[in-house]
Amino acid sequence: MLYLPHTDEEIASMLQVVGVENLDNLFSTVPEDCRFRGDLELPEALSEWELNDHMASLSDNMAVSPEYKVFVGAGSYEHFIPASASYLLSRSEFVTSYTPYQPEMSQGTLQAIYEYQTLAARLLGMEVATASHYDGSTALAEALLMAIRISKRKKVAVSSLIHPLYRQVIQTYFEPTGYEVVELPYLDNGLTDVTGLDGMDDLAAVAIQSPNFFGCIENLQAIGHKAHEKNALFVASFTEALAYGLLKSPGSQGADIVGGEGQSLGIPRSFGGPALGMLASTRKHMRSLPGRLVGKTKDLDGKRGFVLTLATREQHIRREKATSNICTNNSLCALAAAMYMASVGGTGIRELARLNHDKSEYLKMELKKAGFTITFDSPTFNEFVVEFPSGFEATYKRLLEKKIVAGLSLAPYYPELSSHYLLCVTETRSKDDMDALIREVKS
Amino acid sequence: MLYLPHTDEEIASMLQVVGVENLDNLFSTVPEDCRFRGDLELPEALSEWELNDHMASLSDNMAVSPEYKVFVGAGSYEHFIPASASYLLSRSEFVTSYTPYQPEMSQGTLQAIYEYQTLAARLLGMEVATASHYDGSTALAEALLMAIRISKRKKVAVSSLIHPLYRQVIQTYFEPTGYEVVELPYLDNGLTDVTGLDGMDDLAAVAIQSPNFFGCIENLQAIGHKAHEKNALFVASFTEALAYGLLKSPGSQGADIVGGEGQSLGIPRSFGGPALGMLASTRKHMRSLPGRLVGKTKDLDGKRGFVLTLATREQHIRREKATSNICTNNSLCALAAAMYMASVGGTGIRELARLNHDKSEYLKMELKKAGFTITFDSPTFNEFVVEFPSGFEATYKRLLEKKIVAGLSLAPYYPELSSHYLLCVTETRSKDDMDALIREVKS
Amino acid sequence: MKQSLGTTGLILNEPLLWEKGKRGRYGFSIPRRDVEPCSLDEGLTGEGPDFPDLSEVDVVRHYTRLSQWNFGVDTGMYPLGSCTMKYSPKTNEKQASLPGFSGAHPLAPTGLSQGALKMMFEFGKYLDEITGMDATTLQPAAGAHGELTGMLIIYAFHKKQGMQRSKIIVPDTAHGTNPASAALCGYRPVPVASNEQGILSVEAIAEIMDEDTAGIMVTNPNTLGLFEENIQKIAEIVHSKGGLVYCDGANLNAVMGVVKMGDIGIDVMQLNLHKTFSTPHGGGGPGSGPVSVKKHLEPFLPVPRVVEENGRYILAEDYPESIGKVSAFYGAFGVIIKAYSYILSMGAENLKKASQLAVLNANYVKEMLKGTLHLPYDRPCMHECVFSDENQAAQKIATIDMAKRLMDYGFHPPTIYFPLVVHGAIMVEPTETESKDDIDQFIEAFKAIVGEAKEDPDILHEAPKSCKVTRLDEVTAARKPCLAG
Amino acid sequence: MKQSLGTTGLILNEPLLWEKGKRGRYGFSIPRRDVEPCSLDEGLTGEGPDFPDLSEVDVVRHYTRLSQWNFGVDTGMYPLGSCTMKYSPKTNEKQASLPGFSGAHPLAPTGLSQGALKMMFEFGKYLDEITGMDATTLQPAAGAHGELTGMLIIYAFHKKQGMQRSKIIVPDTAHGTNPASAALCGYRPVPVASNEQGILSVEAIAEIMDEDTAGIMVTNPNTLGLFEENIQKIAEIVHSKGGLVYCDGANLNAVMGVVKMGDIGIDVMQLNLHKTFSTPHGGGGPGSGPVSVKKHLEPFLPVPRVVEENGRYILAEDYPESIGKVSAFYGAFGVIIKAYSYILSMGAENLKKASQLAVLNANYVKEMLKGTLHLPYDRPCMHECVFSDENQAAQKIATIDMAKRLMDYGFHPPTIYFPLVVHGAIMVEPTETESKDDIDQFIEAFKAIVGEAKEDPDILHEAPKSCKVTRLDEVTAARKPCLAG
Ligand SMILES: Cc1ncc(COP(=O)(O)O)c(C=O)c1O
Ligand SMILES: Cc1ncc(COP(=O)(O)O)c(C=O)c1O
Repeated sequence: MLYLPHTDEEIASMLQVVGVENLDNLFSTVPEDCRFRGDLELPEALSEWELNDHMASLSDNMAVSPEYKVFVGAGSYEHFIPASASYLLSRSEFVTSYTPYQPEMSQGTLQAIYEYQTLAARLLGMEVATASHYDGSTALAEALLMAIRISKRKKVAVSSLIHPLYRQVIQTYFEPTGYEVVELPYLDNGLTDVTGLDGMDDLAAVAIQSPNFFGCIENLQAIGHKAHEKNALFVASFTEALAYGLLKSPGSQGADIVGGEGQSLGIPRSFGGPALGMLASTRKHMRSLPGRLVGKTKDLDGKRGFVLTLATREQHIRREKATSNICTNNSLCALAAAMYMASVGGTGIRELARLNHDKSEYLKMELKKAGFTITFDSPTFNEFVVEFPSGFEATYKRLLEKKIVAGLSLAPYYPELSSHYLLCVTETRSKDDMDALIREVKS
Repeated sequence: MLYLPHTDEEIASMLQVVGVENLDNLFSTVPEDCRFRGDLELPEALSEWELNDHMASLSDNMAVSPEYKVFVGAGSYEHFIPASASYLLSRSEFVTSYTPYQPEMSQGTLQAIYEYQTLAARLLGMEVATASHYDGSTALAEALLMAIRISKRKKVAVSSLIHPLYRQVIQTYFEPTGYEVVELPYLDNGLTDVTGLDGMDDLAAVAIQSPNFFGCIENLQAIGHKAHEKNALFVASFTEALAYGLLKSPGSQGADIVGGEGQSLGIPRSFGGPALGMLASTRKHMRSLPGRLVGKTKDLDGKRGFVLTLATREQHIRREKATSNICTNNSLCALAAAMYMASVGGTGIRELARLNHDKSEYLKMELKKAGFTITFDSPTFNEFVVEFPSGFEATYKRLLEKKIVAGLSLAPYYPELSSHYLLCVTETRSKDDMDALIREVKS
Repeated sequence: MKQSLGTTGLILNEPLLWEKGKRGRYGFSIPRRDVEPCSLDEGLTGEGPDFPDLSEVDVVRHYTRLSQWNFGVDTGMYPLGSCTMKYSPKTNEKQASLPGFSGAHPLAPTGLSQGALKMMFEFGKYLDEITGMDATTLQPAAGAHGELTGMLIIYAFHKKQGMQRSKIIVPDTAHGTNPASAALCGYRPVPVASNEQGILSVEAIAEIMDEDTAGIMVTNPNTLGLFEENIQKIAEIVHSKGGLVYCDGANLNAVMGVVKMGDIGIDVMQLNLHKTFSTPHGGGGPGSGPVSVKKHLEPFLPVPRVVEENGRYILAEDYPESIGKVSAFYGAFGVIIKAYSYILSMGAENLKKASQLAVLNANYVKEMLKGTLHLPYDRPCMHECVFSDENQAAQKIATIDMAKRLMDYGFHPPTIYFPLVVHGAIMVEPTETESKDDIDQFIEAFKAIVGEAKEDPDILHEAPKSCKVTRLDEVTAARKPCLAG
Repeated sequence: MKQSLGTTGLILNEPLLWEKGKRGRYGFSIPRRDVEPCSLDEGLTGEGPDFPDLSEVDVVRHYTRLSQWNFGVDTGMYPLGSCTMKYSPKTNEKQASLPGFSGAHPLAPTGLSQGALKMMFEFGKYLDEITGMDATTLQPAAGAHGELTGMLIIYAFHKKQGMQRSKIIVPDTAHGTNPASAALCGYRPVPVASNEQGILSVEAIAEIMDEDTAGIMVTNPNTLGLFEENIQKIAEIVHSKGGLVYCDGANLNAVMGVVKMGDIGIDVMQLNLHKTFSTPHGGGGPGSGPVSVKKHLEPFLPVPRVVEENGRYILAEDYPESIGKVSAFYGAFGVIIKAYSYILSMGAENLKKASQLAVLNANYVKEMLKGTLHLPYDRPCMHECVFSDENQAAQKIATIDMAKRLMDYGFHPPTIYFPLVVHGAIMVEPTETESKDDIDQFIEAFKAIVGEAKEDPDILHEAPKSCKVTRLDEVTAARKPCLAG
């Protein structure tokens, strides 16, 4: 067996040192009635080559881009990933190390994550970003819990245009806590209706996603003002990190905490995970942040180096009083994002974001021309909602046969929008792809 | 442009240092009538993403294993390559370095190639192996030239069962030299007929491939004796290096020089190249070897280290008097082979070679049972010749449509064997594949 | 002793990303623009982030150099206790990057994703079988996330029983994530001390278990590397008071095919795929922390669940008692592929053998080093063993000094100062993928270091000497945090 | 000066493969046996090779550790003159490993290999265009192999003319492969000295060119980094005597889109794809050395040739005057894919810009270092410049000392002691993929070293100090060769 290096002789000599007769006897401290004496019922071991065949057959049983033209975003975006980043990310010094508890032999990870934190903070316009969280939904849930800890209040107002699945996660996290979540409705223009805030008191936080689930760009600054007037923390969220290549950053609009998803930054969709929870705050709140943080320091010789820091917030020191239970986070995804941000650069991310915007505008315009209604008229980034005629399900299926996935039906998430679809266009969709979509939905 | 890091400002400041006005003026020493003043007519530059599409479409326009069941070897063999070896081979410290002229910062390549030389020598039963040559054909051609240099004779006897394409390369290399190549015919049993040697004089070398092009295992020892009786050097060749996991090595059978192809050792077929020319000799002849050699030595502190050595044989020192003109060789292919040999190990290579043999025997037996004639009755390793009925071309085409490549027609190489096919079965062909082949050729 | 494994060689300094680059360089191929530019309200657009502009070669060199300052399992032995730093087979990386997997959109119609759903369905079944539990969710993204999921399930269970409870028992040897996860769920962790044998006594549990206690979180084998021998009795007590038994399964690597947690009284547990099932640790994740439950807790599992219907796989949402969702989508799918590949490569027999060899390796280290280092619990251990620095106290050498010195010898240090019940703990988990040769080298190195502690303690105090940096000032880092450049 | 690029860090010692392992370990997954064992004549079977048995983790660590003792372009600047160590784009590696390419059998029916054949066909056309030649063979496996192929073509040409010639002119600045390739073809290389400007004078050629001389091998730009300004006149002379002009195109990186060799009198030339066209150097290959010829030499090109027929591609063998074959199959196909990808990524404009920037970089280095180092030919250079150690003679510092010391500063040394016409040559070829920042660091390092030469020459004599090994004893290595373990 490739992964078990012991030869029979080695086992024998080691058993002798240990002083037991055979491998089974190593488990003498396991009471007999705790022992499982059968054989696990698992498929017979495959050779590497059988595994290749088996996995290829599973993978071939998937219908994915580029063969399929998938016009779905909704929290998982198709963006190009440079071959250079994929190669670098495969280097086993990064892949096979663990949390850098021993900084002297982990400076590679540590500097890289410090750089990630910095670029993430710059992207979001914040002062401090954590090393990573599981995904956008848990980052946002933790952001809200953080706001509750800081404000010592127990109620949060959450836009109904935050990704519905994120709201479900928040719900799950909040269920046993006794904290309250109030949902803010949305307006006809596809933006959050924050007028209700006026009547709410004791809010720990107001949470808004921008671009929101409908792809519309929220007026963060105005909402931030409103939140601050209520002495609530302003929590911004996002699912499409690339948008900030073009849009004003949440930090510049007054966000106190930002929690969202970084998958767009060089991480493959991979059926939704692993992803990258991004969490950032102002420096003022840094000691309330959940999750790992890398800080800059010096070694005994005065040389620059990096370490995990502010550990007194964390579970391994503070146990039940920690700011979070997180331990293993999504470090390699953060590294992927850092490599991506380093590769696109300031100039590139702007061009790329513009291209996303312009392409999705093209589709929006063509759909309009073709007679479809764009549900909300607020400006969008690379996603928008369109209303298709009733009975569109059949067309949708026909399109699937033509290998086009014509967006995501909003019915399961917003029953009132039952014939509305959320469409996404990134740089990976060509004009030809869009023209084909238009042709097909028209026919 | 990703690969051109210069910004316009940098170009300007550098031009100033150099003292020329613009990039064009850098070429002031190129006479005007040597200048090309047009634009190269090449396709418009592709983005990385367009390149991906373009290359994928070319690659998709290939019919290859595992979709196709290819029963062709003939100098290019399908063997499994562990994912671990592919990963290790991609590490850029190996990939992006060059010939280790500066040993202190190239110990990785140097130790690895020293290990390759050692494992190659052990595989072939020789004392010394070179760092690599281009492919089996050039290794063999160089082996023959080496024999000519050593013996100071001008004629070599070459088995007609040496790979026909190798013999063409030898022919090409020998054409301007005035050296003579005599071909030894073959016997009904698929082995080389060496009786003609008795009448030949002044032979520099006798060259035999085993397993030969028909897959038959030659009696190297007997031929070696005969060669030595004639005071000729005995040169052994091979196209299927894996055979020596099971068969007696050429060295153990008296070979003085061995030149052949190492592609089977973990190198993808890749349409025939890059490949791995393996060349080995007795220690006695080591200073006559063409090509790079790595040797063990010590550093100033007595620590073990490795260097390129015996450079006085080489073109960069000896110029026209060198033992070869080779400079860049196929180092990364040698590294791949070393990784492969290290991975399969002594125990594994034997099992694997046996499996190749046994599988091809299975197909041979089943073909016999199905009424086909196995042309030669000498023992074979993983290739053999079968006679198909005349008119088999149509069946062959039908099989292609079923994604089966039923061997290689010998007609272009041995016109007298026009309805005979060379079939190869490695560990990558399953019993099911073979049963399907039998079913189809029968029907 | 033979030549030390650790030595020094040329590596390159490398500035921070933004200390490099020039405005206008490209490290990313901008896709061709095939649509007209289209303006966006100026009020919405910002400056764009202040990222440096680098070329592809800048980026490649940056990370190539950084990687060389790191040490991974592929570099050498990494006996970090409680972390199961086993070798991650390379074929698993290959499988995870298959285009059908890496390119899959989570919200595509399920008809387009049958391969992924089948894989997840089968993988859940495999985990059921290995744990002896009845159903598994793959949604939790790491061990601690699994713990939280487990706590939420326990909470939902008690809620359904009609009475919520306020406490949960957590042994003093527990990993920090256990009390933290319990607290996230509003439970007050009640500590319980392990006995002089390093395990939980039935009496201690009997004493504190009551009807306001939701249950117990046991790590089994525990973080001292010892099997909780009284687990069945403890489970009985907990169950008799209406509580549930949660098992932190992070240490499952010791007992695959040897103990089925479902058979010994466990109601709910998490597995750490990045430990037991060989997925790489990625410098601190991504991991994956599936949660397996017994039948009575199945209704509470997160949604959606993968269900088979006539040979097709669907994502079923209709579980009214479900706790809801703990991840936006279905968990760390890309990690799960690797664990799935691992199980298929190993099969039942090799999984069991892996556990046996993991335990053999740990006991071997324990026996070979127990004269050299103080061994607080001198009993047969499971997959790891815990020493302390007590023997070195006289030389004023602490665990940290030996740990740092191990680096110079070419080893990643063990986990140190955990579990908290052992003062100056040195927790060694070799894992089964270390050969006897490698372990012998480690033992030799440790003995040499203990020798140095006596003869030349300053070598240890000043260690490491071989790394790119010497010991780092963690105190200032925390006092005056600089978290971004 | 700022912090030096070079420093030291932890790396691991690693024994030779056969000093590791244990009989019975597996590092390879033995495929399932689905047929019966079948015996083979005992007289034919041997013992099997004496390879060590290693596990996958053994193998992975072995090569991971070894890799860390190496320095590549991805690590840092590698200004090895005459070798064009430019950055190799990562996308090219990806393309070459596409399954349709890596899994292609060379002797499969051509109908199954249209993608590969199309690629080769187009690539040949691109090279024709870049060189200004009429036809190209991709068969030669490296530059020297291309030279040999070119010599064979020249031989075949003269043979067809009815009269073979015995000599060929080879300038003293030529790479060693040139005379060696000529000699393999039976030609006697006739050396000719370059003039005081470092290039060939018309007179020198006129003097020696005669009708027993097959032609001339010119490297252009030559190995001093200088353009052979008289090339057209020289070609005229050679042609007038019935000779042919061979161009060693290894230095084409200087003149893409600037000079077409086919326009300036060249009859036949080789290109080094692993230099000009960015394919990685692989620690010494594989390379690829296509040969391009003018119309009159096309009949002699190796077979088979890829030919288009009604949109299908075939392998045509029917060229009776062909020299035959120089490789078993079609050359280094896997390397060619990378060069093809590179050309497609660059396009005409960027290829020309690459040459311009390569020349700019070299001239910049020349200007910046010429006060520091002696510059034998103080003229505008092409893609590389050649210094010598003359200025350091007083301090008894030789080229090798400065080269070794560069390692400590984190740079691969330039090519040294070549070309032979410059005593103590230091041949710097930065290539266009080095940014000004990187080059400035290199210049600074060189200046610092020249400073050290004056102040503390021993630092240089003892260099390198940062690498895994200090200077190696090459003399003993050659005297008592130990070539296998
Ligand atoms: C015993 C134990 N429990 C739980 C955890 C937490 O797992 P994770 O880091 O995946 O969240 C760990 C991780 O180190 C552990 O060792
Ligand atoms: C000028 C010149 N010609 C020819 C060659 C030989 O090319 P190769 O090493 O690919 O055989 C080289 C290689 O260094 C070279 O620099």
